[in-house]
Amino acid sequence: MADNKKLKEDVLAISGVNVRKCMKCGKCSGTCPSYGEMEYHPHQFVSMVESGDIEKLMQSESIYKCLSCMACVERCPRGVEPGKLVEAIRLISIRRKDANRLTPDRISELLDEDMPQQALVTAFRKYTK
Amino acid sequence: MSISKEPYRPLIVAFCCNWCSYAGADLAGNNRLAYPADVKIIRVPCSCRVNPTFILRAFQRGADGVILCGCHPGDCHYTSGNYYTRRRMALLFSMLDYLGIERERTRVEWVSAAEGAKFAATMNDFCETVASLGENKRLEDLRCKK
Amino acid sequence: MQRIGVFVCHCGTNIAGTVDVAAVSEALKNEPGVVYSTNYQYMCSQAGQDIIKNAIAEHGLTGIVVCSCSPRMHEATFRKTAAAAGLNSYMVEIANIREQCSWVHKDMKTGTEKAIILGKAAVAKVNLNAPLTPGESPVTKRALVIGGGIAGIQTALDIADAGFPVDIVETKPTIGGKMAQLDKTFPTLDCAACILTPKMVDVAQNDKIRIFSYSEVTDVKGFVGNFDVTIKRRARYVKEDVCTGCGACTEKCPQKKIPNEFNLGMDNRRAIYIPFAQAVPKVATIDLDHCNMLKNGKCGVCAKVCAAGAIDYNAKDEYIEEKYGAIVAATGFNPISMDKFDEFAYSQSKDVITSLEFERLTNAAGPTGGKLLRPSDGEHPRTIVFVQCVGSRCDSCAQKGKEYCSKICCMYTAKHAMLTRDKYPDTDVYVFYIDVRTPGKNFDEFYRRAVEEYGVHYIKGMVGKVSPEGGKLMVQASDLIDNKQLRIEADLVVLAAAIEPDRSARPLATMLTASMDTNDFFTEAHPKLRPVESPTAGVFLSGTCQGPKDIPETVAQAGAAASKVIGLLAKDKLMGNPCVAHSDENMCNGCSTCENVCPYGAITYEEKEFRMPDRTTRIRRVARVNEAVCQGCGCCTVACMSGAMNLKGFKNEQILAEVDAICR
Amino acid sequence: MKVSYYPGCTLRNKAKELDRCARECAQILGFELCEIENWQCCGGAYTSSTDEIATKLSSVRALKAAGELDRPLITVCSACHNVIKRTNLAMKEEEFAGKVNAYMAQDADFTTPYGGETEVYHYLEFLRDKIGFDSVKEKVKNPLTGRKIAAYYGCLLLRPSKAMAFDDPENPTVLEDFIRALGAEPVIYPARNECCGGYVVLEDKDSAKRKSATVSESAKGHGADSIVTACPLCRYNLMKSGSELPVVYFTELLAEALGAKEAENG
Amino acid sequence: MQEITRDTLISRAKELLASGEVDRVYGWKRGEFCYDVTPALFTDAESLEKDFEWGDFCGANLSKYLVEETRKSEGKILVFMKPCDTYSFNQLLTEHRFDREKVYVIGTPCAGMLDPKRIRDHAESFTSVVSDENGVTVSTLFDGDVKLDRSEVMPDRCLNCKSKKHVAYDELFGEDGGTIASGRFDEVEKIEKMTPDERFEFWRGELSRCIRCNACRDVCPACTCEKCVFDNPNSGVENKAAENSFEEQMFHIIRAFHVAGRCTDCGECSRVCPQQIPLHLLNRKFIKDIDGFYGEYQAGAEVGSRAPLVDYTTEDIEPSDAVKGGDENA
Repeated sequence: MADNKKLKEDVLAISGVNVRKCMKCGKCSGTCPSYGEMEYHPHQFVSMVESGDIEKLMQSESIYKCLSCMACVERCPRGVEPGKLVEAIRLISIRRKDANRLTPDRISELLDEDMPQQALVTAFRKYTK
Repeated sequence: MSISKEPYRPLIVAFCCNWCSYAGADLAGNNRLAYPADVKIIRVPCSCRVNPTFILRAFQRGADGVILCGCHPGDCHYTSGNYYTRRRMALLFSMLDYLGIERERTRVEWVSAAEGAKFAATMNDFCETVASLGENKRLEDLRCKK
Repeated sequence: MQRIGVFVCHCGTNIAGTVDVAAVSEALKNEPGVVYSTNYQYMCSQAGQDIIKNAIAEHGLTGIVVCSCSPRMHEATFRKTAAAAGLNSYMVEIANIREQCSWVHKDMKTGTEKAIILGKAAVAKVNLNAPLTPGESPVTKRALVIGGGIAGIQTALDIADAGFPVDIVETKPTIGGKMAQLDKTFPTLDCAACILTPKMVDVAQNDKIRIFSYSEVTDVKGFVGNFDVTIKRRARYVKEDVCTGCGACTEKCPQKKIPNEFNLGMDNRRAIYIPFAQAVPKVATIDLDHCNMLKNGKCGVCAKVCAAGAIDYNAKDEYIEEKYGAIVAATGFNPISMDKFDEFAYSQSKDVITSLEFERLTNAAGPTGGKLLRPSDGEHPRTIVFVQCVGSRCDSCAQKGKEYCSKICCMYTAKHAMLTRDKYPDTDVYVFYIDVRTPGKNFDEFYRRAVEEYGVHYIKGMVGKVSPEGGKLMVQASDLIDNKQLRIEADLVVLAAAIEPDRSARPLATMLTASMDTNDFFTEAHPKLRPVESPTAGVFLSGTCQGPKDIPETVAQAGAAASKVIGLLAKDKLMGNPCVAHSDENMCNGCSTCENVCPYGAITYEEKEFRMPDRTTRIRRVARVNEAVCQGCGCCTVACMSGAMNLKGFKNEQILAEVDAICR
Repeated sequence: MKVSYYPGCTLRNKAKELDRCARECAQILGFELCEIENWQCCGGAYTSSTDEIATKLSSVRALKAAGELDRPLITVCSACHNVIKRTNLAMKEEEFAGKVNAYMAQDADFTTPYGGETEVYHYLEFLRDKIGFDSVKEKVKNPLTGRKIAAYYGCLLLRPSKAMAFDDPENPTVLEDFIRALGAEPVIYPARNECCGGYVVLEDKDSAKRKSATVSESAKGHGADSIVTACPLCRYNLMKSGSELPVVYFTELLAEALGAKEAENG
Repeated sequence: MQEITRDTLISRAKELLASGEVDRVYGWKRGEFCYDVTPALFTDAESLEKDFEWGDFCGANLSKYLVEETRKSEGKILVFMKPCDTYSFNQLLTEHRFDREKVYVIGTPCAGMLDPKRIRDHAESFTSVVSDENGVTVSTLFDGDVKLDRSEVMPDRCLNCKSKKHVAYDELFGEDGGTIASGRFDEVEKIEKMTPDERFEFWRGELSRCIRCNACRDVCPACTCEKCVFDNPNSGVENKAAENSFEEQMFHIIRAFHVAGRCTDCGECSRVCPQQIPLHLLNRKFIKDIDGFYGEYQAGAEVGSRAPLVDYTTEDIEPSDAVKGGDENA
């Protein structure tokens, strides 16, 4: 429980998001282009962070399905910015020891001829600490 | 000289216009927005009722800070009172500063009747600022101190 | 020396919870002038007031201090109490130990200390109080209603009904306002025009009511009972008293392609037009911006076809000045712009409309003759999606929309959905909602009927994006209950746009010196106890200019505002505020500095003869304050170098005494 | 007019055309892109977390370098632009800037702290606000008449709009106006501000393909004969979306219309 | 050009008296010493011949005396005014303090007055002073004649003269000058540039010398109140005892504030201060601020102008921004 509390504090601090502002309208989830691929949807990120249910989010593939497209951030009428929550939870997750999502040895299999460097550096920034 | 062990608390006199800022202070109360008890409010009909003499007198008698609150420019209940306040206090405060008196001890803030939160935040900030300056020594008249 | 009584109120635990009231009354006993000090549970109660009255009689009190809630709350109460006991009302001072003490401090010790100091300041002030008698001023028995929507209409009718003349100033060519644009009204579904237009006719026929349509207020001077108002009557280029409203001109005018604002631009009108069939006054108006004759002198068709000879191309704006005793603001609302919400594609598709546009689309007098047809292709929509809370309930940090709930959208959306299903049962209707808010008589029942009887699909969730695709509108939304993302192919999307005060309200408030909140709604004198009065005396509030409200509420408030106006106009004289400026002629320099800063022109000068100590006489110029005009701001008192000018009730000496008491 | 230029790493490799055309066209349009010395990769993505300093340093260094020359900083790649502009906004917050400057003080060449003073423009934004599309239009030699081009914004140019302050995030117009200035007809389609799938393509090709296919199909459905973009990754994703619609960089279009190639050749 | 001498003025005054145009003359009269010149009222030719003085020590600004004098009768008063005095004259007219019709103003030229204190710095025990374009010759009791440069012995207010232009007169002697871009704010700026502690010490040093003699107030042409707040027990600021420094600051702040926007910067306050407190630096601070905040304003430049403190614009500077200048550069 104490752990959960600390986790929640970290998520809130790292993201700078005030989850209490949420009025549970669901516009983020109405907006999200990756909704169908996510186990937990943007509005659930907000409510689960609020209730301290963060470990589940960290374990979920959902944090790697977010495209960081910022559409939820753009459209949230309450300025809650769910996308930043997802980012914070992903960061906390990959900052753990040996928890990097992406390791250099996997690169060669993922690359193809045309893929721009940009894809690589971005993925590293998002998936690796 | 006080030898009490209690931490120093400043004495703040706040002049509030009846229509906006006093109502804003009431709203802070309605919403239970806390600020230090150091602040003592004097109700005036309009910020333009505040004579520089009142401010100087407060300092003379030992106030550590004086804040003047009125309606936002353009929203004066009496149309233009706060515009005069703005000029008077701009000149007075500049003069006090010129005389070497800490400028942080005086302030004018526009607080509407809807801005309870701003009132409380302003008072918190002002108290903190004045408290960090410590006691008003430059302006007070020692004869008036018990 | 005064004999002062101090009365400390517990206000239940509101004060006593944080302030040791007994200690306060005890401490104040020793203040100069105090002869009696006590505390009681509720000073404002009858029993509490009796304690004060008895003490005044028993101890021969000449002044009282009540340590209680804000003077804005109960100063008037205690003044009346004092007066009832034979003490001058202005010998009462309030120490605000609730809003400005017990409610904002948590610690009993500091709370009590501060309460004592506030009490001391009030005692110090009362010691220098003097009995004051309010001056009197006459009342102009005529009211001005600004805004001719249902709020203004109802207020004007009620005032006129009591026998007082009323003028309505309306910026549009006709009265009627937003209600005239509505189709049906919730929750009874009677037609808006059927209940509004008879009232408009009543207004037109009432000989106590004058309508200044196509007009605006440009200046307000004076004060309660005695306002001087300048009204600009914009040139409509049609003589109002000659035009018969036959409409011949509006059919012959060659300028045909002007968006018709009454139908929100969904069809066109001519350059000379009558907004709608039941307009009041039913006279034509020429739109200066589009009339060829007015722009370049080439046309004149309307003058040729007007049998009555009502057209006057040389008309000019006119300014009229009128005196009023009371002014009612009834400036109404508008839906907000959808510019910042283009995820709903309002600017990208004609088939995304606002609810007010939907009203016109379903109105028999609307652009489609009441048939619900898509604006893009005139087809009957099979799937309609309603989106609620568009721009309402937005947090300020999102930097778009309004923070408040617009209040009427849940109900009108239920109405739209229900009517659509009723008339076109083959239509699928979805309503995306965050909450359905239906407090009001028969409101929730109405909403339930939409769901249960009419099969409207209410979905808790929000639309994320509307994409115009191949003549359809792809609506992507969330369903929070089913935890699904939906994609609905809709034909029509209706946005429940938030409402905001009309833009004319802000400059009007400045003219009236009436206060506004951060959303530009007029502030009421008291949110609960004086909801239809502005804090500015003589200015009253009717309808949505004070906050979002539906028609029944608006009409109720309009009537309430009227009753306040009638109460004011029924008086022959008004007791003024006795806390006015006063100049000591012996000290007055006659320098005119005070006159220069007085916002009311309350200060004049006279040459006065003074007897000098050596028995000679001198003539000096001295200031004189018109107490009926002075509003008591006190600006002059600071401008006055010699200190000749003082403010009764807030004298220099009194304020200095308060300062001293606080700093002691 | 000289402006500072931040090309970014992709423009050195896979997106050379984006860079080359940008430089050539600038010359024709009367401004010079002066590449910042020793620029470092922006990292490709802005990390919105409040506790990451290091990921912002390369952007701050670029911003500072431009600021010291008293020039605006121009980027062409949407991703670099997004990262640098958002970093610049973050640097206007005193607390954050304090931390970053404390970090930067370790740099050998550190002089004065940076507080977000440099103006950041996307190349398109610069054309619109500083050069003017009318002036661009005047310089067009080969108008792209008859072409129906779908503008693809994606996420990075527009969002978050508070930071990017680039265009209406839901109904942008800058690329369409750009296309019009070049003489072609812009195709307006609803998916133009949807995400292409972005960096997720590295891990989850299917997911990315679904997203990009939505975009290219929407563009095609609205009658486009090609798609224009400012982002190498968007271009890559759209090319892999299974659509035959050609995807070109906006600078390539510009170069074509201005006749930059001919100028070079002739 | 006719040279303006004492005789020129006296003969014109006599003419006006004789014609009945005026029945009194306000001028200056010599006291025991040459520098000991005071304002004086003359009603006949004889006393004019005897006592009327015009020269380097006629610094006293006569405008203030008109307030009281004009009330005494319906007759007209002749008054002599140097350029700077005319500003005070106009300011009093703006404030309706006397009837313009009752005054006949003769504008007199001014090359700058001399300051006895400064002369004493160069020449102790001086008996007489003669000045011309070439300088000042001071005769002393023990050291013979001392030749001095005029600028060495002018008071600050004349060194920083703001105007040689008469803004009010019925008759002008000599040629009129124009306004002068003086360095009168230099000293104010110097103080502004000090740290707050230095400023406080500077003013404590100056104001602690105040003996509260009220001379500054009594001579000030802007201080013409029927009853001064400092003499009024009900004003809350009445207090004559000089017991500590703040009391004096309070007096001087309030006094300066009362004349803010009305002070013409005539410098009389500093001239008469027996303790040599540079009181004009308080007034000039207000003038400088007013010019800076609200645009250049010269009190008395024209009759009927709206003083900055009885005027406003909706875009005025906020008090918090007003004190941002002259930062603590400690």
